[in-house]
Amino acid sequence: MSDDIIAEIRRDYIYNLAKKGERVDGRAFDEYRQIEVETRLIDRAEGSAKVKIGNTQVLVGIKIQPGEPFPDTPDQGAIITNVELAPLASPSFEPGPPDESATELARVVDRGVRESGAIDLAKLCIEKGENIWMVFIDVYVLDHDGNLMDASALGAIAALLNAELPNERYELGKDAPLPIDDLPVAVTAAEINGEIMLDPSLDEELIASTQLTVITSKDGSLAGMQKSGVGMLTFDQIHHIIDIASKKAKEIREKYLETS
Amino acid sequence: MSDDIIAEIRRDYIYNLAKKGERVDGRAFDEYRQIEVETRLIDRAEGSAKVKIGNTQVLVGIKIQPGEPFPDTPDQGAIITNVELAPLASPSFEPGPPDESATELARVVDRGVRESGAIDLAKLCIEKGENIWMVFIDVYVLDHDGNLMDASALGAIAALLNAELPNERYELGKDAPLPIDDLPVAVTAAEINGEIMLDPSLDEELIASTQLTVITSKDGSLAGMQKSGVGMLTFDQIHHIIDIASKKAKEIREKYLETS
Amino acid sequence: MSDDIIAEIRRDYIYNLAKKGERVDGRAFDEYRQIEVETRLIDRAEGSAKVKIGNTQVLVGIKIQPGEPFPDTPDQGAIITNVELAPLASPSFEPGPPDESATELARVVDRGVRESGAIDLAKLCIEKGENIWMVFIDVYVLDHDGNLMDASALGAIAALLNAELPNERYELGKDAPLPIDDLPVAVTAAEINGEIMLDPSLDEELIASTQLTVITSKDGSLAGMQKSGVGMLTFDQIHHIIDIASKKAKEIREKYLETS
Amino acid sequence: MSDKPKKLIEKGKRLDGRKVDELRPIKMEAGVLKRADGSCYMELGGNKVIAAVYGPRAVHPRHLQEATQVIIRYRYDMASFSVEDRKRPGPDRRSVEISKVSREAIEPSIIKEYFPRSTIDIFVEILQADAGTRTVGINAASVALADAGIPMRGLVSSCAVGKVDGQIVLDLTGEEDNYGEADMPIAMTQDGKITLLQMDGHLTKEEFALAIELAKQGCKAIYEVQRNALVAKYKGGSYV
Amino acid sequence: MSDKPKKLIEKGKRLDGRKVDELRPIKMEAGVLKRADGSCYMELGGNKVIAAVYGPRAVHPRHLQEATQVIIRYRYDMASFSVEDRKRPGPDRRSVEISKVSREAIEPSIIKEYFPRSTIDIFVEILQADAGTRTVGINAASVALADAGIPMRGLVSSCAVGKVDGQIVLDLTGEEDNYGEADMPIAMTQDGKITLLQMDGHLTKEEFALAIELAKQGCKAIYEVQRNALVAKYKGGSYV
Amino acid sequence: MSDKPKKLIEKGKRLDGRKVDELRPIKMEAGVLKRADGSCYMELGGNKVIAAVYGPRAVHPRHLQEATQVIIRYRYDMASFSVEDRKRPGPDRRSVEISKVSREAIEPSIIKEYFPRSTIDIFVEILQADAGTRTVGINAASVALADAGIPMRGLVSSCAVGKVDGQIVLDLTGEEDNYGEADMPIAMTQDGKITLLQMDGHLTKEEFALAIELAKQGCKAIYEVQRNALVAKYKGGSYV
Repeated sequence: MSDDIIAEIRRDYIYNLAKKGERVDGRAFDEYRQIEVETRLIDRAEGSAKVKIGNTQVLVGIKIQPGEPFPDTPDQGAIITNVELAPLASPSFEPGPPDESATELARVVDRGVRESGAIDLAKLCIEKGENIWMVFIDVYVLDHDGNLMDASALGAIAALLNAELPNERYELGKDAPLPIDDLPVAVTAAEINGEIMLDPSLDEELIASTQLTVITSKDGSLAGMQKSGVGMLTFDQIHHIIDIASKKAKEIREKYLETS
Repeated sequence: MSDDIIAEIRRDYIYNLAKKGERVDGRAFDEYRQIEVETRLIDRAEGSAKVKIGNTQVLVGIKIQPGEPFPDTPDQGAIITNVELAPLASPSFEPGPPDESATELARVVDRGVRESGAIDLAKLCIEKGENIWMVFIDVYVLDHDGNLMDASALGAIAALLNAELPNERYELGKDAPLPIDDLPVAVTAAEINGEIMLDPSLDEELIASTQLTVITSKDGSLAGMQKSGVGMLTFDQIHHIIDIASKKAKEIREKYLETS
Repeated sequence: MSDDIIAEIRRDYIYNLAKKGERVDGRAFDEYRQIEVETRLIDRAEGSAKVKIGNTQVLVGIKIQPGEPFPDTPDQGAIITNVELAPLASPSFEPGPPDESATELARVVDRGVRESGAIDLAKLCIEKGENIWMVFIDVYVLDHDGNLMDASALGAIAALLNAELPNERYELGKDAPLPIDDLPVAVTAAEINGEIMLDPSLDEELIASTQLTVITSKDGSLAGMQKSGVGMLTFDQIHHIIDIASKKAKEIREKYLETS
Repeated sequence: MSDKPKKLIEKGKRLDGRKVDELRPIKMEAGVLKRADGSCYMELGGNKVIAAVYGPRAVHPRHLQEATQVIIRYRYDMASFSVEDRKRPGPDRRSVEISKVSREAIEPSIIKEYFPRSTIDIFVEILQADAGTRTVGINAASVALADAGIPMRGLVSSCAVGKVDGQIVLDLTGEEDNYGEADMPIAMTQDGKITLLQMDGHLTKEEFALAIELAKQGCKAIYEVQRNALVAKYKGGSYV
Repeated sequence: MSDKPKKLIEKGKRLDGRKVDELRPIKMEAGVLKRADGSCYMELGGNKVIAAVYGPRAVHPRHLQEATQVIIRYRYDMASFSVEDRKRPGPDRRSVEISKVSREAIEPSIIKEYFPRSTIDIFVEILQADAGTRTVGINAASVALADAGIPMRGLVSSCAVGKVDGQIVLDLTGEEDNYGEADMPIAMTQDGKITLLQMDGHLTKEEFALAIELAKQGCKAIYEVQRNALVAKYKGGSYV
Repeated sequence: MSDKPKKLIEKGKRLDGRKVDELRPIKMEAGVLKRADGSCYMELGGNKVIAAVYGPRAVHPRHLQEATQVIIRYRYDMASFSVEDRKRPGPDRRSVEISKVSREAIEPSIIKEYFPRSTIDIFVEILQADAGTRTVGINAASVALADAGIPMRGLVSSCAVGKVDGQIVLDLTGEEDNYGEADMPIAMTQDGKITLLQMDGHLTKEEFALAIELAKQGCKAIYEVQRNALVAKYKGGSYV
C-alpha cells in the first residue's frame, strides 16, 4: 500500500519536473548519464566488455566455438544472443528462465547485431554445410538502474570488436579478429507526460508510458527499431525520437567504439 | 459456491431427462450431433482435416519428414501423435505442458492409428536402419463442447487420408499418398444414471460417471478400447456399448471417410 | 503449531539422553543399526543391491551401455550417479526434479566412487575417442529413516561389485565383471549437543546441528569428506570423527563387501 | 528385441509352460515399508512392484482442496533399471496415462466422503518390469490402501488378458505382448464391476466376450492372493 | 529455402501481381467459436489465424490481482503445422517476444479501469503462416475483444510495410520478407496513434517517412474490414 | 585439457612461482553495486567473482515464512563465459550442491533470530573461474553481508588446500586441481570453527592434519583482506 503511495508521489514529482523541461538527476532531455566502457576483462572469453551507463552495469562475454550450420544457411556463421537478468542486479529479478523482458532484450540486441549486418556471417563459415563459427553473445546484467537496452547493445558490439576467432585452438591457423562491418548503436527514448527523454533511468522507466529504441548504422541509416511498453506514440514523436537518436548514436559510436 | 449449485441443478435436470429416455439437446441415446469434415485446409501441412461434432471443433495437421528409425524397429516408419488443448478452446484449458487428459487423448488417438494397423509402417521405411518417414499427427482442439476423443480420432484418420509423402522435397521421387490399410473409427459412450449415451456433449461429460471409447475397424472387429473417468461399468453395459458403437462407427466411416 | 511442540519435546529428550551418553534406540554413539545387504535382485539391471540400515532402505541398480566419451577424457569410461528420493519413501518427498539434498547425495556417492578410484575407468574404454562404457548408478530410496548417505554409498559399491559388463549383448566378447580396484565405505557422524554419533536415525538427523561423512579406502586413507547441514565443527571433533569413522568403515567393508 | 519365436503356444502350453488360463507365479506382502501409512510388495512373474500410501493428509495450498471429499492422487513410476534399456528417471507420456487410468481404477473402491479437504497419495514404483506392470501396480495399491486403514468398499483386482497365436490367454508375458494380436488390461471390484478397461490390437466381439470371462477368473484368483497378504500381515512374512 | 528470385518487383508489379501499396486478399469473421467469450478468424494471403478472448474473469491466486485495473494477458502461438518444417508445440523465444509486443499493441485500446481484480485473456493461434502473422493476430484479437463486449476506446489495426528491391511496399509476403531489405510491422489506433512499431533491416530516414505513410493507408483499409466483420456478425457468415 | 606437466612443484616452487603455503594475489572491494543492499567483488588469481545481498525482505507466499528466524538463500552461478568451453546459463547439479554447502558455510555466522518471517538472499556470480570459485564466493558473500549491515557473529573466511606432487599445498590452481592428488575446500569462522569441509582424492590421516593446519593459516590471511575491504569501503576504492 505505502509502496503505491511512494510510487504515486515519485510519478507526480517526475511529471511536474518534465513539464518544466527538467529531469530528476538534472540532465537535459537528450543527455545520457556518464558512459564507461572497459574491454578485455575476461580472459576465458574470446571477447568481453563491461559497460556502465550511470549506475547501470552490464558485462558481455563472447564465446566462439565451431558448430553445425543451420540447414537454411549452410554457408553462414551463427550468432546466439542471450541475456541473463542476474538476480544480483535488482530486487525484482528472480532466478529462473528468462521472462518476457529478458527475452525481448536479447532478441533486440541480437537483431541489432544480425539484421544490421554488423558481422559478415559469410566469413564465419569454416566448411560449407559442415562447420561454422558459432558466436555466443552472453549479456549479464549486474546492476539495473534503467536503460538495459542501450547498455546491452553497446556492450555487445564493444565485446565483438575485441573478440578473436580462436583458430589456433581448433588448428585452423592463426587467431584473427571477428569480421566487423558496421557499428550499430541503440538509443532509447522514453515518453513521459508528453515529453521525450533519452537514456531513461529506472525511476523514469517505471513511470514512462512507452519507450522506443532506435538502432542506427555507421552510415546514419536506421538499422532497427523496437517500441516497448504499453502506451502510444504520435507520428511526430516518432520522427523526433529518430532525429535525436541518430545524432546521439553518432556521438556514442565515435567516443566509445571507433577509438578502440 | 453458486457454481456448485448450478452444477447440481444441471446434474439433476440431465439425470431426470435420462430416466425418461431423453437428452438435453433432444437427441436419441445413440444419436450423434451433426458431424462436419473439411479437408486440405492447411497448405503447409502434408495433410489436414477440420472436424466439427456439434460445437466441438478440432483441426488436425499432418507433417511428414525423414528421420532415424527407433532401434527396435529399424525398418518401420514412426507415428508421433500430439494433442494441444489450445487455451482458446475452453476457459478451463491453460497454456503449458499437456495435462493428463491431453496425454490420454493423444495416446488413445495414437494407438487407434498405430495398433489398428491403419498405416502400413513397413512402407514408410526409406532405408533400413538409416532413414524412415516420421508422421506427426498434431491435433489442435479449437472449441471444446465434449467428445474430443471421437473428433480427434476422426480428424486424425481424415487428415491421414489426404496426406502425401513429400518425396519430391527430399529428392525421393514423386509425391505419393500415405499407405492407408484401415479406417478405424472411435465411438465414445457415456454412462449417466445407468443409461448409455453416445457422443456426450460437454454438459453430459461433466456429470457422466465414466466413458468408454470403442475403436472399430473396417471389418467390424474391435481395434481398441479405453475406459476413461472414475466410475464403474457392468459387463452388460460394456457389451451394449460395443454393440451400438460398432454400428455407429460403420455409419460414420461410410459417410465421412469412404467418400473422400 | 503442535508439530513444533512435538519437535521441541523430541529435541529436548534426545539432547538429555545425549548428555548421559545414550541414544533413543539404545545404541552406543559409535554403533550402527542392523545392516542388511542383498544383491542381484533385479535381473534387468547389470548389477543391483538392496541395503537396509535399520528401517532405512535403498535399492541400487546398475545399467551399463556403450556411449561416446567426454571430450576431455577420450580413453575413459563414464560414471553417472543419480539418486531418486522416491515419494513412497517419506511423507516429505515430493514427485519432481531432485532437490538440493538429493543432488548433494548423488554427487557425494558419485565422487565416492569416482575420485576414490574404485573403478578403473581406463578399462571401460571400448575404442578411444569413439566408444566407452557408461555406468549408470541409480539409487532409489524406498524407505527413509535417516543416514541415506551411508546406505546409498554402500548400495552403490555393493551393486557395482556384482555388475557385469554386457559384452555379449553388444558383440564385444564374453560378459565380464566390472574392474573394481577399491572398496570405499562412507561413514556418517552427526553432532548433537556436543556429542558425536555414528549412523544417525531420522529423529537424530532432524535435530543434529551438522553431519560429517567420511569415506575411507581399503588402505585406510581418506577418500572423500563432506560436511552437510548448517552448524559448525571444531578441529577436535573432526579428528575424532575421522578416527572412529575409519575403524567402522573397515568393519563394514569386511562384513558386507569382501565376503561376496 | 529378439526375433519372434515360431509359435507362442504349442499343444496348449505357452513358452513358460503355463496353460492359457494360468497366471504367472505370484508373491505378495503387505506392510513392507516403515514410513508409509500403508504399503505392499508384489511379484507377478518377472514383475517386481512396490506400492505405498500416504494419507489422508491435509491439502496445500488450500484452494486445491475439495469441500466434500478426499482427493486421490496416483503416481505410477518405472525405476530406471526396471527395463532392458535404461529409462530416464521421471514421468513420460506413458506413465502419465497409466497413472490416470490406474487412479480411476482404484478410486471407486474408496469411500471418499470420509475425508473432505484431504488427499490420499498412492505411489507405485516398478522395480522390474515384465508386461502387465499397471495391473500389478493396481493390485499392490489396493492392498496398500487397506494396509493404511483407508475405508474402502472392497479390494480392486486386476489382470491382463489377450490374444496370442489366435487364442485368448490370461496374463501375457512380455514376449506374448510384443508378438501377440491383442492386449487388454482389466480391473474390477469384488462384486464384478469393471473399473479399468483398455484394449490394443484386434479382437472380434466373440473373442472379446471370451477374454472378459477369462479376466474375471484371473481377477478372482488375484483377489485371493490380496486377501491372504492382508491376513498374513498379522503373522509376519518375508518379501523379495 | 529456395534461391532468391532475380527481381521481386517488375514494372511496378510484385511476384503475386500486387501493386506496391496493395494488401493481400483478406477474409475475416467474428464469433467463430462457441466457448470463447469473443473470437475472430482472419485470413491475409496465406495467413490463417484464429483469436479468442476470455474474460473479464477472476484472477487466482489473489496476490496476482491488480487493485485498480484489469490485467491483460496475450498468448501468440504457432500451430506445429503452420510452417514448412514442423514446429515443436509450445512457446519459444520468438513467440514470447511477439506475445509481449502484441499485448502492448492492444492494451491501450482497452478501458482497463472497468474491471479491477480481473483478467482478460487473449489467445491467438496461427494455423497457417505466411509473413505478417503478428499483425494478423493483432487485427483478429482486436475484433475478438469487441465480439466479447469488452469496453474499448476503438479498434487497433495492424499491417507490415517494408523495403523490397529498393522500394517501399505494403504487406510483405514470406519471400519479400526473406529477400527484402527491411520489414516493419506497425499497429495503430483508430485515431492514428502508434501502438506497435518494430523494424529490422535498413531504412534511411526518408524511406522510413514513406513507409509510415504507407502503413497508415494499410491500417485504414484493415480497419474497414474489421468493422465489416463486426457488422456481419449480426447477419451470419462463413469462415474458412 | 592440456597434458599433465612433469612436475607441479620444483625446488619448493609451484608453476606460478608461489611457495606451497602461499595464496594467489587477491583483490577485494566492498559496495560495488548500487541496487543490492550489500555487495563485494573479489579476485583470487584468475578467479573474478561478484556477490550481492538482498534483504532482509518479506517472504512470499506466506506459508514459506519461518516464524522465529530469517531464511537464508544462496545462489552460486557461473557465467557462461567464465570457463573455457561455454557453459549453458542456469543451474546444474554442480551449482546446486555448491549453493547448498556455501549457504551452510555462511549461515552459522548470521544472527538469524533478528528477522523472523523474512529472507536474506545471497547471489554469487562467477565471472571468471580458476579453481576455488566456491571459496572465493563464500569470502565475497561474507563481506557483502557485512556491507548490507546484516547482524553477524563475525566473518567467514574460506580457502582450499590440497595435495600436489605428494606435498600439502595452499590454494590450488586449476592445473594443480586437475593433476593433484587431493582437493579440500574449507571455511571457518573468526574463532576457528569449521563451517565448510569437503574433500576429494586421497589423504592419509597425517596429511589431513597438516592440510587443516595450512587451511587455518590461509583463512587467517583471507580474513585480513576481508577486513581491509570493509574498512576501505569508507574511503572509496576501485575494482576490476
